[in-house]
Amino acid sequence: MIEEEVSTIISVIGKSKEELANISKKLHLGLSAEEMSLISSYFKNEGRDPTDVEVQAIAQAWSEHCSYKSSKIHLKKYIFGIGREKVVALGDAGLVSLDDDTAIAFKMESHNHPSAIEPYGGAATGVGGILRDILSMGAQPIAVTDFLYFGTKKVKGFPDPKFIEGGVVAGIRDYGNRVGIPTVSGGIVYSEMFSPNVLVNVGCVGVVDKKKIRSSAITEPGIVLIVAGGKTGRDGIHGVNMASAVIESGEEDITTVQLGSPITKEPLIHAVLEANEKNLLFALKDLGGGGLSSVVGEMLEAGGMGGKVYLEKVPLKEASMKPWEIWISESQERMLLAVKKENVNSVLGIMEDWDITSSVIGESENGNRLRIFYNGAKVLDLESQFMTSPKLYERPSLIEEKRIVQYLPSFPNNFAKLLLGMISDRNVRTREQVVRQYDHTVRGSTVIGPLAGIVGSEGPTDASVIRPNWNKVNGVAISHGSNPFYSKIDPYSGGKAAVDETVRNLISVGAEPLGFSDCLNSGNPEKHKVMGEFVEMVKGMHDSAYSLDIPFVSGNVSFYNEAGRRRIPTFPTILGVGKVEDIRGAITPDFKDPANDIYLVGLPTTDLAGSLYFRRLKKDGGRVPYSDPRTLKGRGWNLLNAMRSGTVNSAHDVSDGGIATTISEMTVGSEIGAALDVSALGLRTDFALFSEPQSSWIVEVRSGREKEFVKYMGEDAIFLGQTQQSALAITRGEDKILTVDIDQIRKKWKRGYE
Amino acid sequence: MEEGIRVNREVKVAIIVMEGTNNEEEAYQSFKHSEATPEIIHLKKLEDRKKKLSGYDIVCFPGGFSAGDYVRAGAVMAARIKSSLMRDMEEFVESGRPVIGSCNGFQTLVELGLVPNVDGDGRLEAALAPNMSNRFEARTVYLKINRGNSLFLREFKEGEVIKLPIAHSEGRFITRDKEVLGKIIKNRMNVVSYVDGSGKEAGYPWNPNGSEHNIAGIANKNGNVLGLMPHPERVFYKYTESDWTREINGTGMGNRFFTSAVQFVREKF
Amino acid sequence: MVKLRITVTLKKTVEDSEGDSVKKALKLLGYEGVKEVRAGKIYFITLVKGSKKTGKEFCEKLLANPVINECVVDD
Amino acid sequence: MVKLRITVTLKKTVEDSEGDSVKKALKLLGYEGVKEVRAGKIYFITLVKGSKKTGKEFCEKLLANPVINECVVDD
Ligand SMILES: Nc1ncnc2c1ncn2[C@@H]1O[C@H](COP(=O)(O)OP(=O)(O)O)[C@@H](O)[C@H]1O
Ligand SMILES: [Mg+2]
Repeated sequence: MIEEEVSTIISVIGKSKEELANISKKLHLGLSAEEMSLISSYFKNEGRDPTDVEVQAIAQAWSEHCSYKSSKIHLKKYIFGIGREKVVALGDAGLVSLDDDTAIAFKMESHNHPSAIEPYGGAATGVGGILRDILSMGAQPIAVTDFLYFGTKKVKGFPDPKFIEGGVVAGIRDYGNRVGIPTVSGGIVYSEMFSPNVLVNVGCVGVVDKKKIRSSAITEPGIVLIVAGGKTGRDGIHGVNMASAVIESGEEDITTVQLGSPITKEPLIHAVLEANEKNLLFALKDLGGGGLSSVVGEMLEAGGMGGKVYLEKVPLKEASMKPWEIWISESQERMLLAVKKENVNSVLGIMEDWDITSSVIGESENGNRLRIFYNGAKVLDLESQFMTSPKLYERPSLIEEKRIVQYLPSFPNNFAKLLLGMISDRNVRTREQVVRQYDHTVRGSTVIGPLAGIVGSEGPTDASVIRPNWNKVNGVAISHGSNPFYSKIDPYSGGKAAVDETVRNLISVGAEPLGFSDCLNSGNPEKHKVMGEFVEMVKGMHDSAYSLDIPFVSGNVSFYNEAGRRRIPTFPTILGVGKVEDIRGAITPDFKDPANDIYLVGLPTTDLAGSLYFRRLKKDGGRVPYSDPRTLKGRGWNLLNAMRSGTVNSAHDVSDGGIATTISEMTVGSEIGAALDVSALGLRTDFALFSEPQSSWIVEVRSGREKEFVKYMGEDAIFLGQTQQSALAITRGEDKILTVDIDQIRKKWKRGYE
Repeated sequence: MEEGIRVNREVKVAIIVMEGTNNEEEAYQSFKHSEATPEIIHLKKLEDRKKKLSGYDIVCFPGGFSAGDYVRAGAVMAARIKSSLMRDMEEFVESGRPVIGSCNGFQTLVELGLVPNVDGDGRLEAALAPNMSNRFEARTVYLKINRGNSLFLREFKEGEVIKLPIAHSEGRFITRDKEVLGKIIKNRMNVVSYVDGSGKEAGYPWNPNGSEHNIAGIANKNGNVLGLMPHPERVFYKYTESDWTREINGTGMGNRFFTSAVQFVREKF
Repeated sequence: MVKLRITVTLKKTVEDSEGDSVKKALKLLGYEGVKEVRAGKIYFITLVKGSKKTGKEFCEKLLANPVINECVVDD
Repeated sequence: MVKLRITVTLKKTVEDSEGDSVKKALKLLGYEGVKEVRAGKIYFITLVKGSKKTGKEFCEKLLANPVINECVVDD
């Protein structure tokens, strides 16, 4: 039976709720008294008390981070079922189809809590972790993405936001650049709402030959388990428990801090892909939250197997580690490979060739029990099913009815000044200080990166496009959508707006949207209001994605972003991927030639709540812009067809700051301005120019193709004017609204850079 | 865009990697699409004598962050080569066959003393220091081609201005002394220089790292070794140049570096 | 004129990939007896006036992150 | 057991962009009296056996490029 020398027996049988809660606290398990009671009665049935290895393992598996216990019911109801016929496979990352042979694997994940404590390491290991998720599917990573939310004011007891921003960006830069995967897309939002709760949402996209897709399920006995990559250390113990609780202050438990080692990961990617290419891997999974404990349990459970593991065979950083520490350590850069006996030597040989540490640690067995040994002593003996199925919660939720109060700003008297202010706004102006620190051309496949236009004066793009195969002409488009400002006012509409923006961005480059991944950021789910916001958000995401028939194939939930008694709004970051049939037809926003027609595809709105215009006026009022997925689908796919037929020169979707900033951004990467008359838009001029209508684009039409374009778009295209040399001039019939030089626009947009 | 047909003689390319080298994929594809036969070789295999450089026609040091660039970009890679296979490397260079290093590969060649090597004694004559901006710089730069006798630049016109991407944090080319710089210029070894859009020498960001004399790339005297900070292997096709949507016709700028070298081998060896 | 030397290293509990990579390289260069390498940054700062205390402030405000770093000021 | 401290800095003749940017950052934090900042790397190396001479070899073979660096070994 269980021997005591190597592991401690934790006495739980017959203990009161209070005593159980204390045990949870003392051992940093993060479990409720109720959950501890479940453990207690399980072991009562087994006729013995558990070891420390066992309770620690269960605590890992049952953490919010690993089990999604507060969100799963809602995700199942609203998110998981959509567009199923378009999903190629699901796992650590989700897959959609690029062409007959190739699938796209992608996923987004948050690394909010670690980054709040140690921005550099937190962000770096976030990138490391998301890369492993893609690798777990057998896919070659082709792009990294990062969506960042920074605070704007210092909160006592927490680091300065500037320090956090510097650390986060450096962490992503140093990790992404060193592993050699281009960081090509993302976003940055600055708002007081994120002081001190900085959010770091990272994504990764990969491609895989459909015949080489691997699952993580071990479905046969006698499959050998190999741990490969970094060694196992004390770093990162209890990370998942931390991500499942509110941070009390800026300084936290040191054992959870990790910096990551990209040069361990870089060859590991090659080696794992080589082994997969040679069909040597039966299954694989990355070691993330919960370490070996979660991964071994989940792989066996998924295939209906039991198994055994010998902990002394795990390569360690520190010899003195206790068995429970080895079992739950979250050390970075590790993969678990499940390999048929006859292939073990070949796999170990490939690891050796790439100078990577690897070791056989156990194997699968018939039955449903997982047994762990340490130097001959059994330290864990559990049904894997018990570990991997925690109690799910349908936490009470409260949906607040908000009264809509209208607000009508006084009519602006200087439109030029207003526009230039918006262009240089922190949330609009160039992100070059960040994106130019990220290598976005490595791998030599970046067709459209974060910046495009004349060399030396590039402007922003909407989505990036990667050509994954040099022998084909198709490409993968990658973009994001997120609007915490809308979400804060109305989580339902914010959820829809995020989907709308993601789709808009993909269509802007000429890509057909294929699938979404999401990072759901929120506060403490035990609060009824927070849970209410959460439910509203996923409903909004559902309603849009369902109408569009586009699946969410992966994602992650981050609750408890409530440090410093301040909480973030509940909102999603969405990562979208799309397909560009022929990269030679991909489209960028920079205006291409003078004297071309410019159209608005869409309609301005009178809903201005949460818009940049109102935010700059420090006003709130009315509703947030309304996104109708059917309109999006109709207009968007018509525009896509117009693009594919070659009628479009340039396109940019309308987002922060409305039509006026959108057009301004199109001048940045070119030497070309525009002369526009906005009378056709109706509405007050400020609403026409600065409202943020959903499902809308500004399009420069190719000369000679105007009629065709209009035929594709029908009434959805409103003629605004033409491109011209050097200045942006806007009139309303006879009235001059503004004239600004495009050099001045570029200067404002570049504010703070160079 | 189809893979090319193999003509005449097989041209074997050794692409040398270690942990952290990460531009080998685009280097591999660029050579492959130039009708050569590239092979990615881990430095360990050369150290262990499981592979020998003499079996190859071209040696390529790709970019990346070998050993994480932790000590100094390219330093660990160079130190390992020096301690175990410098003789082989020198013989390869002396044989006149092409050697190219871009970015981290350039840093490695400089640390090996293979470029500029104006005195021919292998003493270190140059270094690539941290960028003057003190940050990683990813951007497209304009470059002027001063062909000299570089075998990699045979397909360019003298004085031609081209565009290539850069992505590095240690690219500031510095020579040991004025004398070395003087000899580089006199021997026309500074074959690639940073310029602005009109082809004139200019400061940051046109010269993205503060290199002496705007030097972006340098050849050895003999012209068979080329080290450069920009990345020709990333723009083998037009469609990965950053401004291709404004200027759709033509072939990728990087293409010509590779075809030059592969053709050279076919003609001379 | 005050001259300060500020040394920033990773805490012992934090893994040092740079140090590890130097150690590996030295071993490959034939130095078998290298037991440990820890890497860090050093700043030589000249102040018109100030003291060790000023240096401590530099650590806190800019040069080090207390969660992972140790910062030593010498004058 | 031998403990070495190896300090690698840029030569005085080479512009130190990192040092300059630290100086700039300190000024932005309000420290007007910062005259100069030079940045460098420091390695703490533990050897089973060896001497300062071994450290000098590390400098030559790996840690410094004589064109731009100075390398000082202390024990
Ligand atoms: N943190 C970041 N990392 C990588 N790319 C980024 C980041 N922030 C912005 N980008 C990229 O820069 C471009 C412009 O960004 P932005 O102006 O925020 O776009 P949009 O308004 O369409 O959301 C986009 O291609 C975006 O993906
Ligand atoms: Mg956009």
